[in-house]
Amino acid sequence: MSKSLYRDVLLDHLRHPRFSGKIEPADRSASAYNPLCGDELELTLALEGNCIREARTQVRGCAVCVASASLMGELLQGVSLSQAETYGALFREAMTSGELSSKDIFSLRPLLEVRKHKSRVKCALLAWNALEECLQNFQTTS
Amino acid sequence: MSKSLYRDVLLDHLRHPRFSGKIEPADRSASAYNPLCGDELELTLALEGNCIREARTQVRGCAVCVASASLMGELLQGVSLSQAETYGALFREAMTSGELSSKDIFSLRPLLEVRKHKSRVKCALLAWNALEECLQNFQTTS
Amino acid sequence: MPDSLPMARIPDSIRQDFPVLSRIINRHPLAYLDNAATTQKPQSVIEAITRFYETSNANSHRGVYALSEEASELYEQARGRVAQFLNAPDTHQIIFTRGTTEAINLVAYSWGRSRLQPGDRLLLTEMEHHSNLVPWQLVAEATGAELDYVAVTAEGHLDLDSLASQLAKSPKLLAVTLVSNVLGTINPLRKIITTAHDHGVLVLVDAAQAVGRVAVDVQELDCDFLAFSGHKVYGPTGIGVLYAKTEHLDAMEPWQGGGGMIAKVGRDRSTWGEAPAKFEAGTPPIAAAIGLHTALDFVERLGVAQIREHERDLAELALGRLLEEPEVTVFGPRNPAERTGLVSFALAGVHPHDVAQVLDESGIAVRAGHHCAQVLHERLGVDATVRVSVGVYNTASEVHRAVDVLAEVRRLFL
Amino acid sequence: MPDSLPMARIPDSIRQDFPVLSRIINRHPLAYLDNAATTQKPQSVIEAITRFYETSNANSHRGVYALSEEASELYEQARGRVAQFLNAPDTHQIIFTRGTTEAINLVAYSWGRSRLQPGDRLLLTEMEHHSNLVPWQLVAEATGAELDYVAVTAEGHLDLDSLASQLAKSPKLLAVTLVSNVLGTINPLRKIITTAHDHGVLVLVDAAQAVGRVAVDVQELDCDFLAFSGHKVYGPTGIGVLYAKTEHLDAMEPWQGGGGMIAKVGRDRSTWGEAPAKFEAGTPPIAAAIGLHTALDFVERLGVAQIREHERDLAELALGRLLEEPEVTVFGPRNPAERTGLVSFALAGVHPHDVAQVLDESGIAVRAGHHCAQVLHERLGVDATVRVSVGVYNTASEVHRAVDVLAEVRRLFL
Ligand SMILES: Cc1ncc(COP(=O)(O)O)c(C=O)c1O
Ligand SMILES: Cc1ncc(COP(=O)(O)O)c(C=O)c1O
Repeated sequence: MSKSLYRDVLLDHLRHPRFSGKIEPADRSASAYNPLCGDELELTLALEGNCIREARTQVRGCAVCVASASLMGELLQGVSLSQAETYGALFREAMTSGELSSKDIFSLRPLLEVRKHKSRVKCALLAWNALEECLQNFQTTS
Repeated sequence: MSKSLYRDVLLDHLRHPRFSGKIEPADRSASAYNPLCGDELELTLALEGNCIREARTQVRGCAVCVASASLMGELLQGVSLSQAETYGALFREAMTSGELSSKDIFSLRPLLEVRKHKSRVKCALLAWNALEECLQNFQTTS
Repeated sequence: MPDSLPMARIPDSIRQDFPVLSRIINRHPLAYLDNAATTQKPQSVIEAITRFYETSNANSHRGVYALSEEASELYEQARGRVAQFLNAPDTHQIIFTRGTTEAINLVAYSWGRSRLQPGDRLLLTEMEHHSNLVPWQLVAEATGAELDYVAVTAEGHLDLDSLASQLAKSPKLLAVTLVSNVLGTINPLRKIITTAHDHGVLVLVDAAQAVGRVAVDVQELDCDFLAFSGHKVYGPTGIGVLYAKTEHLDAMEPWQGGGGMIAKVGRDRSTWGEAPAKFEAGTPPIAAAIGLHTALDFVERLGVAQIREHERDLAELALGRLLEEPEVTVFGPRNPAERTGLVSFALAGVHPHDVAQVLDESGIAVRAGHHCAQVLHERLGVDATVRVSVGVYNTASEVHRAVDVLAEVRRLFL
Repeated sequence: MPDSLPMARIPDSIRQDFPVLSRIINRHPLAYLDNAATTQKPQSVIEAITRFYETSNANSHRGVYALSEEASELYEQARGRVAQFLNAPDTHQIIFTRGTTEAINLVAYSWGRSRLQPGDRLLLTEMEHHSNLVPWQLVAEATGAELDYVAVTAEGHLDLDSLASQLAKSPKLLAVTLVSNVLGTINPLRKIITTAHDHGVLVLVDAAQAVGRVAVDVQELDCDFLAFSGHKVYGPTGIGVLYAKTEHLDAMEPWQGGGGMIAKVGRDRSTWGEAPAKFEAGTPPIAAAIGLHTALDFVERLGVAQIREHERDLAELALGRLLEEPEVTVFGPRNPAERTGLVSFALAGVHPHDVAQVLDESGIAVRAGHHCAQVLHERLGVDATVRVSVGVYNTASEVHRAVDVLAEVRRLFL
């Protein structure tokens, strides 16, 4: 039986979340919370200049939330902050339009399946909300 | 054209309200107000022992309200307070059931037409509410 | 006078959309002329409600299953439709309430209770509906604030001198109707709001009689708050709207507490979601919101400008004929351009309820009473009035029928 | 296990009354098992709403013409129906609201704001829905009153020792649910209310999960206030009920101000009508009230006792099967006699939203989350649960289908 939302990639990330955990001390951190389901997530970043040396997420949430955080984690290692910001914008756009406009975030493709389930879109975005907050903090404090 | 609610008797009482006005000083008085249409009415009684020597109503209201007060006025002159109370109870019952259970209040028959128009029943009862209040006052103060 | 209007802006065939209009009342075809109280509902609105219950009913917002997602989606689409209809900058500025009354109470509690201090002033007008008056009395009583009223002129306009002198007292808020439900007056709110803002005064607009009848654009008005009811704009009962500027919504505390409006609930205290959720505690009137969506579609299909002209033409007809009737006093502006499709009048020596009753015996539904505007009636010097108010489906012949019966009323009572 | 219950208390043919039940979701017939969130509506309820709009729509209460009298009559008949259903001594004790949430807020504001002082206590329980919790937090914050909670036992009952010691603190009010929307527990309120009254404590009953599912008799309960929602008892969204003892209604100040609730409106102050009008400002949700009338007719035709047995049987089936499933923890009483037709559970290692999503992919609608009961979930030590809740139209085979899918869930995620 094919359970449409839970493709192999997502399930793999759920079972083996990449870059999970918490960097201590972190250069930047942000939490996100989904009041609907109680999902909670913390993103911590270690920086080197304008680059993300390491990004980790600690998640208490559903499969979509865990997989999305894990996929984001893979993407963020070693990229510049402005690159991270672009990824975030591209992903949000893709979640709205259903189209991936850049090959850079091709790895996030399995998450687009979530678009069919409006109530779960927030779960997919939770990690990215935390990223946005990290980057905002950055801009105002740097 | 027959305008069902406004039979000749009611119209006659509307044009020539009986016992209208105000007794001063009165032995008993009570006001009634209908918030729906703003109708206002004051009933004043002059007593002689346990009897109503004279009853008068001052009405600012619609045809139903004026006619009902006038018909009540006719009925109340010279009757005992307990008789007045009985009339009130009988009339209320008749307005609920549609049946006049006593010949004593036969003169009120034209008012029963009002039962077809729920929103106007309050207009027909306004004078009788004032009567009830007068009688209650009486019982508690005597 | 001809039975039909010079130009049929709205085809008579629209009547077929409204099943209730084919009713026979007291052996006469119903002429429904109480549209200021509530409008009839087109088939499309009734069907939208039925369709929701027959195919998509579920609680909105909280379920991950398909049916609940559909219900949530339909509910949020209704919100989007309202935002678009009012030209609100953002969908989050639309709060669903039971109606205008609840929307105004929401502002009176959420905004008023925390902001008003003893001696602060609130400015109303003499033509406000009780729903835009009593909530302010209650908040004034609770906070020690005081109420002032902008006077209404003899012809039924807001007195702009009175407005100016009242604004000079620096009230915290002006609560004013866009259209009077008794006089029909369309108030020049765009100008008034600019002046109020120049004085640092916030403005709440009661648009219950305006939405669907005259153009309402919250950005053009630049109002701080605006309220209206679905049931007066061809939509269902039990649904209404509060629009507010985002800065106010963000600053306001919630009013009602309960499911759906929270972020996290602890034993002693909780945190709140963002607008609109913050102001929509409990299961919302989902079906009614969906019906309102369809009602606004209906209105837009006809076109607010067309409706406006249709209603103005009928009001002009009613006004003209009533002014020729003996013993009749008509209230409100003489110029049809300054009013909507409602005309209130008094017939000397006959109580308005009796007028309405005799009209009903000819199948004509009009309203009599104080129309929830006692302060205005006191100003007009009458206890009550008779109000004829038209909607998209009314015809010139219905207006003629209503005025024709006045001869019969006079014969009976005078 | 057989697909049908030992005795069919409610015939399967009832399903034909509910058009939505014939939907196909993700290529499976819909099994709607989220009845604690909202129930589906029988054809008779949908038709009552349609009929009102097609034949009698008018604003209630204020018109003298035939249509408005019909609408008022239908609205007041609905009130009478509710009074009869709850066995309320007097029709005037029934206030129509949007739902349970608004009914409780009404009491929190109208009764609470004027009666509570700093240091006064309000008693809740750990199993309250946010709608019977957040309004009290808001009133406590505004008045300086303090909240206490009756503890819930490991098996999901109210802890009667905790109740006794909390009542000894003489709270002004106990706000308690008759049936928990997460545990299914039917609380022994008749006894609890007697004890509370012995301590001089008023009792508000949240009957949202109880009306139409277990017998609710306000005179037998002797509660001071009781609230429920139409949409959970086969009625429309947007309508609910507050019942209160007359002595409280008479003493309470109005909450919302507006049309319909006044006696006389002056410029500076006004006087109020009597209950229920005093608490129903603005145009009410007339059509929804009429729909609720029909819904209560529907429930009474089936019989609350029959519904109770049907739901208890299904709950027993669900409970029995879930307790045999690996990795599953079931919450609430083990004894089906102590609970209604809802069963909440957790599957170790899988988030409830994922469980619900996989069930949805088989056409099965269940709810996952904190069910607006975060304090209770904290007490249970989980963030969220999956809830299966049945209604009159559910069958044993639907319950089997739901539990069967858990094997698939485990295969996917564990
Ligand atoms: C000008 C105005 N304001 C407010 C209201 C109240 O609207 P609702 O009763 O739908 O809350 C009305 C109509 O009754 C109205 O005409
Ligand atoms: C126990 C309980 N109380 C209160 C409510 C709130 O009801 P509503 O959302 O209809 O106001 C619910 C349902 O959501 C409930 O289950």
